[in-house]
Amino acid sequence: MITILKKLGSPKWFYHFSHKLTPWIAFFSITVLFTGMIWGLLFAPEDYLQGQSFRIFYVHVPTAFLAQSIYIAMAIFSFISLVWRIKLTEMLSKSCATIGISYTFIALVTGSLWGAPTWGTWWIWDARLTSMLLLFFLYLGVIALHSNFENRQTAAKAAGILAIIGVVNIPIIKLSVNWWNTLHQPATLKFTQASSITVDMLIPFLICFTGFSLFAAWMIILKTQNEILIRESKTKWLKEAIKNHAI
Amino acid sequence: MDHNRNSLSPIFSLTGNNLSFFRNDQVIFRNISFDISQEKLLFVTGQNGAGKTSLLKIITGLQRDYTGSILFNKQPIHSLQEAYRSIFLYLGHQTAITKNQSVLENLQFYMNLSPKNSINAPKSFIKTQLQKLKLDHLGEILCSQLSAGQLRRVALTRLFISNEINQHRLWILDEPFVSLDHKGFETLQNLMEDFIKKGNSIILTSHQHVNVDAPTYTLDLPEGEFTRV
Amino acid sequence: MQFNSWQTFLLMGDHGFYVFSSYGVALLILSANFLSAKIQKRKILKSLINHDKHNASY
Amino acid sequence: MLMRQLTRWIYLKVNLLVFKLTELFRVCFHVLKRDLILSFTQKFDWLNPLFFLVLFTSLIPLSMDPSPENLSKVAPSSIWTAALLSSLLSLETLFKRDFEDGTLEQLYLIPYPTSLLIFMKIFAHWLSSGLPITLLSIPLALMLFMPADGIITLFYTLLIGTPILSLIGAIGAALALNLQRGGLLLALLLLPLYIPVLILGAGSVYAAVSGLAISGQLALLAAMLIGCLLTTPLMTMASIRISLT
Repeated sequence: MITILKKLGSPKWFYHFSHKLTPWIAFFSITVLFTGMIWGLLFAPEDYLQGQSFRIFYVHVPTAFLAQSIYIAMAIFSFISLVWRIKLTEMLSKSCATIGISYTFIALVTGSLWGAPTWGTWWIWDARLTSMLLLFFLYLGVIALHSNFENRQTAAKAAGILAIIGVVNIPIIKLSVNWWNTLHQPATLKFTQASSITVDMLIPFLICFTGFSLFAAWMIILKTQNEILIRESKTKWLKEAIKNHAI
Repeated sequence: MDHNRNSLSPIFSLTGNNLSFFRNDQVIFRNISFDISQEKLLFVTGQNGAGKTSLLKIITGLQRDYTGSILFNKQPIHSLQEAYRSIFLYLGHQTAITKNQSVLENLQFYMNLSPKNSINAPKSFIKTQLQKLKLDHLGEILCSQLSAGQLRRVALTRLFISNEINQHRLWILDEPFVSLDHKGFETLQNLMEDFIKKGNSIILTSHQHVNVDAPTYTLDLPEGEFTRV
Repeated sequence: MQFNSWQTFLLMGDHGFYVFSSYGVALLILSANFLSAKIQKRKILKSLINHDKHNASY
Repeated sequence: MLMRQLTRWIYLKVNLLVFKLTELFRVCFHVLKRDLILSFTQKFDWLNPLFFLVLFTSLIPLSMDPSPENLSKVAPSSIWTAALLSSLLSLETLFKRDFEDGTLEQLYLIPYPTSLLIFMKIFAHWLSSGLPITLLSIPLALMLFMPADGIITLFYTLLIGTPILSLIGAIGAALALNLQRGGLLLALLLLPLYIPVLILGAGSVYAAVSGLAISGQLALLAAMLIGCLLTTPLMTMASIRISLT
């Protein structure tokens, strides 16, 4: 099994495969994302409790959810590359970091923008937003490790170990943040689940969700291709590809 | 001259087959193979950056990020774990001497860490070994006050100890002769001869020429021809 | 269409500022990601080609 | 006949096991002894975190109205944050010196399980930094007018919490070994991982002060400690190997 994994995981195969795939992913992610957003903005019904500001739901919740799953994917990639020493998964885990931290940042900003009209303040120490902030710090740690080593291999390994520890810590952080929230109960309106999601709200949400995930996949592929260009620059197949402009 | 043959099983073989090693995605060496058994000296040669130290670290098992395999008595070294690590002594570029402890404490510490340390009077025993490189007057002095050359010789005294109580079967030495005067060079060479005659072997990298009358092999990096001298 | 006129759409029940800025921030960061990936790729290719030319000339 | 053979075989096996264990125990004892002597002889290694602890906690009253009811409201969080930051500060000395002179590499090459030896080094580091912090935090809690049962819980939570901080910190310290400005990066890496310990620790003290039961939180902390005890030495071993090569 390992040999197939190694062959399948060769950067050369991945580069050519993803090179053919990118136009499709690009097209689909942009169209799906825009239909979702326009649907959410124009056609979805307003929420009886929060009015129009509920439309931020279609951006905040997908990005918050994807930020966490991208971190988990990054940890899985690092685990594979540390245990079976496959180079491709090392690069995949590095490229997950940038899109992951951008989604966390979007989730944080939209969270506070959504909260502002309902609470009157920009930031509230509520369980979900705080664990999102901590996820942001976890991402910062991984990116800092990736960029602080001269040797890219040791950098990827060190960041991989931190990603694995981080993923183990995410449930623990969620648990302790929830407990901390109940202990010092700050008086807030629990805004996320307050209003029930009707069907015609669910469809734009699902479209937005797929749009964001396709976009994330697209970014990860682009970033991995760049990483392959850097790390495989000495190999023959890459030199030929550059020569006859197949890049 | 009867050498007390090493109590461990006399025969041992250490083979590396088509080892290749990459650092920072650059090829350091590719498809290197070597095969040494007891009573042999392996001389690893090559310019700086040809991967000599990396090869030694691969043999010790510290560096695991390489392709190919290393077998000790026909068994991969990673499956042997502690059994393999009790066989060899590795002296790298760093002297591995703690600055805030005296010379005796340092050497005593390393003796305590090895399985074979049934020495009744450890202090006087270490003192006699220190004499061999003319360090016996430094026993109680803090290592932070020693010069680089003296520190090197304190590290090399561990070889004398290892030879005296047959601690190891294999020495893996990275540039052991650096900053040694002519007299020290001589004593170390005789020590190596004595060690090899006892049925052990040495893997060595050095820029100086070493003539030890024992079957020597050279492994030139990065091409990797393995020739018998 | 939820809004009868362009005017009410822009006002968005006086939550317009929050809704549009959150959508704007999201789009801004997504395009920043895309652009940085493209620029990085161009930079790498240029350095690779110069590197090869540099070697080739020896 | 078979019974006699069986008992002799068991006797041999037990004998070998005891011999191996005493040998392992001897090696661990020597590693522990050396580390403790080294860290206690260098004055500033184990005093630095304590100075930082005292300094940090005396900053709190200076930066606010020091009336007893205000201070006691803030006491648990400031003492726990101070303990967390000073244990972070003390991590620098954990592997750095041995890494630079090569002893760490030799520890990897002796024929005994490396993760156990690394656990011994972390234990020695906790004895020379975590324990003094826990003991010193009691007089500091008095200084901040913390009520009596709060102080007892503070002592318990710190007693269980500081080993967790040292254990998780060991992984960060191992990763940041060959970085020049490792200290700053260490804080960035470790603080998100320290947060559950901080929440549970300080939260339990607040719960105890307001009379709630704290056995649940202490059990959680203890569970985290046991989890770290089992996994961290292995992770530290892997990260040191990355830094060594």
